[in-house]
Amino acid sequence: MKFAILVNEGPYTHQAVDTAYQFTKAALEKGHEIFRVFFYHDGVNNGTRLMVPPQDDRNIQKRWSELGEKHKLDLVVCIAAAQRRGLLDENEAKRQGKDGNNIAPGFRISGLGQLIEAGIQADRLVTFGD
Amino acid sequence: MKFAILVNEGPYTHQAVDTAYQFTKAALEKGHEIFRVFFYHDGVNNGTRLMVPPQDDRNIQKRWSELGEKHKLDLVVCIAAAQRRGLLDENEAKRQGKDGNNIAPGFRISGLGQLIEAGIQADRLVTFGD
Amino acid sequence: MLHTVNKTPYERNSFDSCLAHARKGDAVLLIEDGVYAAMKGTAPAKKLEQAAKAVAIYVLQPDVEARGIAGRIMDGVKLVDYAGFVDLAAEHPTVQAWL
Amino acid sequence: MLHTVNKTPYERNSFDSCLAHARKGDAVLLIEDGVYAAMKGTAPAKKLEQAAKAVAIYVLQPDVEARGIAGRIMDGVKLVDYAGFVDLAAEHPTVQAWL
Amino acid sequence: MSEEMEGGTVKKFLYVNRKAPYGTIYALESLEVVLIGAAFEQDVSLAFIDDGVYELMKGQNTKGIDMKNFSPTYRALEGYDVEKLYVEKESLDARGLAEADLIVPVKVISAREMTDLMAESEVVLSF
Amino acid sequence: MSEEMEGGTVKKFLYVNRKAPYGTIYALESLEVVLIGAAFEQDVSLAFIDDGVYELMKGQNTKGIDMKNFSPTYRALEGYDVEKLYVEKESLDARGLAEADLIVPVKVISAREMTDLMAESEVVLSF
Repeated sequence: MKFAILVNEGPYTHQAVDTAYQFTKAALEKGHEIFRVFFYHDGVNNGTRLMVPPQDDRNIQKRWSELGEKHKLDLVVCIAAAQRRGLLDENEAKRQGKDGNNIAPGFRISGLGQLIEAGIQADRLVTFGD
Repeated sequence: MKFAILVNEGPYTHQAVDTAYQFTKAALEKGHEIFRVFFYHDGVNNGTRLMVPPQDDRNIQKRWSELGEKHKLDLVVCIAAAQRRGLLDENEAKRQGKDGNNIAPGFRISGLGQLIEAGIQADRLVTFGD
Repeated sequence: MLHTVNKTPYERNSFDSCLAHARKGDAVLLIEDGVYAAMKGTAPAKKLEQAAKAVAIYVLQPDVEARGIAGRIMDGVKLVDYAGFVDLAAEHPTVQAWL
Repeated sequence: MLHTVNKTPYERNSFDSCLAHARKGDAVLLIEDGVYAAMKGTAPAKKLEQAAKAVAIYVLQPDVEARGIAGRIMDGVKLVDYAGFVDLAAEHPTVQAWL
Repeated sequence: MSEEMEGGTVKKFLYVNRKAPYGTIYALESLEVVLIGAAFEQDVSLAFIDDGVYELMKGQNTKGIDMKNFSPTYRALEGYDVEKLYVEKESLDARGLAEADLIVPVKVISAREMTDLMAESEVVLSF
Repeated sequence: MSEEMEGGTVKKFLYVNRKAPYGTIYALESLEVVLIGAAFEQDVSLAFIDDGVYELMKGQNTKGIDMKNFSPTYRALEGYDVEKLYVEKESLDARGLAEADLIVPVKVISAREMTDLMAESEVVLSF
């Protein structure tokens, strides 16, 4: 079955992110397809490569990036939500005249249409938020 | 009177940040002193210079930076909360082996002791959160 | 003590918990989504009416106006702006945010 | 439909709102802080007992264990792990998160 | 699902609004999804329950909080062919509100009808 | 306040815990403030009300959610001279909990006593 995942909250602050990750991992292990993971609202902050959690804690960004690489996941960060909150890739940084970017490997920035498309294409959309 | 301000939430997502700003501004206009504004939890994300809000919207980071410059405010971002969430200054980025930083002008990163000190030194600590 | 509440009494329990812990002479200031609690003719307004016998109730006017409920605030509740919020915080020895 | 609730019934109204909108044949899965609602002998558990006549109630076991309430879950509620959560989502045509 | 079918798929989308405006950004960012989603020509409904009914209040004036008043956008939805707005009666009643307080024409329905609307939807978006 | 007085100021700090652990990070990050704050030799009390009482539950096992179990840290507070932990009886009762369910010795007090404790505090930290 084809799942789409919507992540609405930021890393560490809300368990929503952890549950979304565990759900995604479990779905893959059961042989399901993950059509896309879409990061919206504060969820965009999952995609910053600048996070440095304590050494005895999980690294939420790395965990997504690694799961993404292993399973060729489409990890999409909403561009409008990301701009507001300061999550940029190289292109966006250039376009906005910013002197740096912070997106992590395996994430890409795109529009809200990607969320609607995920809702249409996937058999199930599962939302994790506050 | 000496006020200390505690901001617990991130920009745009929660109005807490806006109310904290309006309170701080009003206190300064009334001639009060702001001992410190301390950014904790997702509040650390107020201090990223990478945010690009829509043109018809307020720029929350700029607003803090400008108020800070005008009134010589001590805008302190909690280091532990910031590391988890990916808010770094140049020193921290170097120390952690990260290839970039995102802190905005006028903000500084420091420890939780700065919050306790604010509680001791200020006449009032006012908290804004979710 | 000045108490602040910033969520609706329908969504969260912070409004009820605040009222349960406010003492004679305290002030309660409703801000952000908390202001809906002071709307005339609602169940939370009845609770506020009860509380107002011992506690002073305020609402933040900019938040009231933003939400389209100006003119529908119950009697006995005082409207303040951000400067008034600062005054309240200065007048009371401590401020407790009900988060 | 599969409904998920992730907040305690004391803090928020999402639990009550979910139960008010669950239909015969639906499933409700309590996750994260939502699992406390299924603790034996509490008021929310009574509501769940009532709802369980028409709706299947599940709790996420890893969240139950994290919160130290394993062994205190009311009868009639099924424990599932993340794989079980995936199965529930697959079995029901839609999933609604009560945020 | 075949590629051919996917091209023309029309699903029943339901946006569930349960949160007051301004205190958090969810109501605004939900509306942004609705606007973008309108281009996809799906069967779209909006549900307003619990504090979500506050989003539709007439007379919002956000000057004092320095935020954008997005309530007029609900009136613009019709131009995007988003015309099915459902408001739960029980939620209005509990908050001392009536249909006349709302900025747009809506269909006021009971909690039971709202339950059916949810059950008939194929994609539920809640923020 | 004179410089001299500032140096030796001892204030009554109250940390108010109203949120369940793990679902959000507030309980954990509040505890981090308490630990750092202990070095400042202030008069510190911790209040657990509403869902905050869940933070102290015995038998927490976070292996399945891959998060750190920070409940043992409440037991370590004594070593930091943080010894005044107050739990509200009404909050325990409403959740079907008793003092025996908690991981540390606490003082169980009524809502009225909690109100007095809050009123007597000089700095209230709530997250």
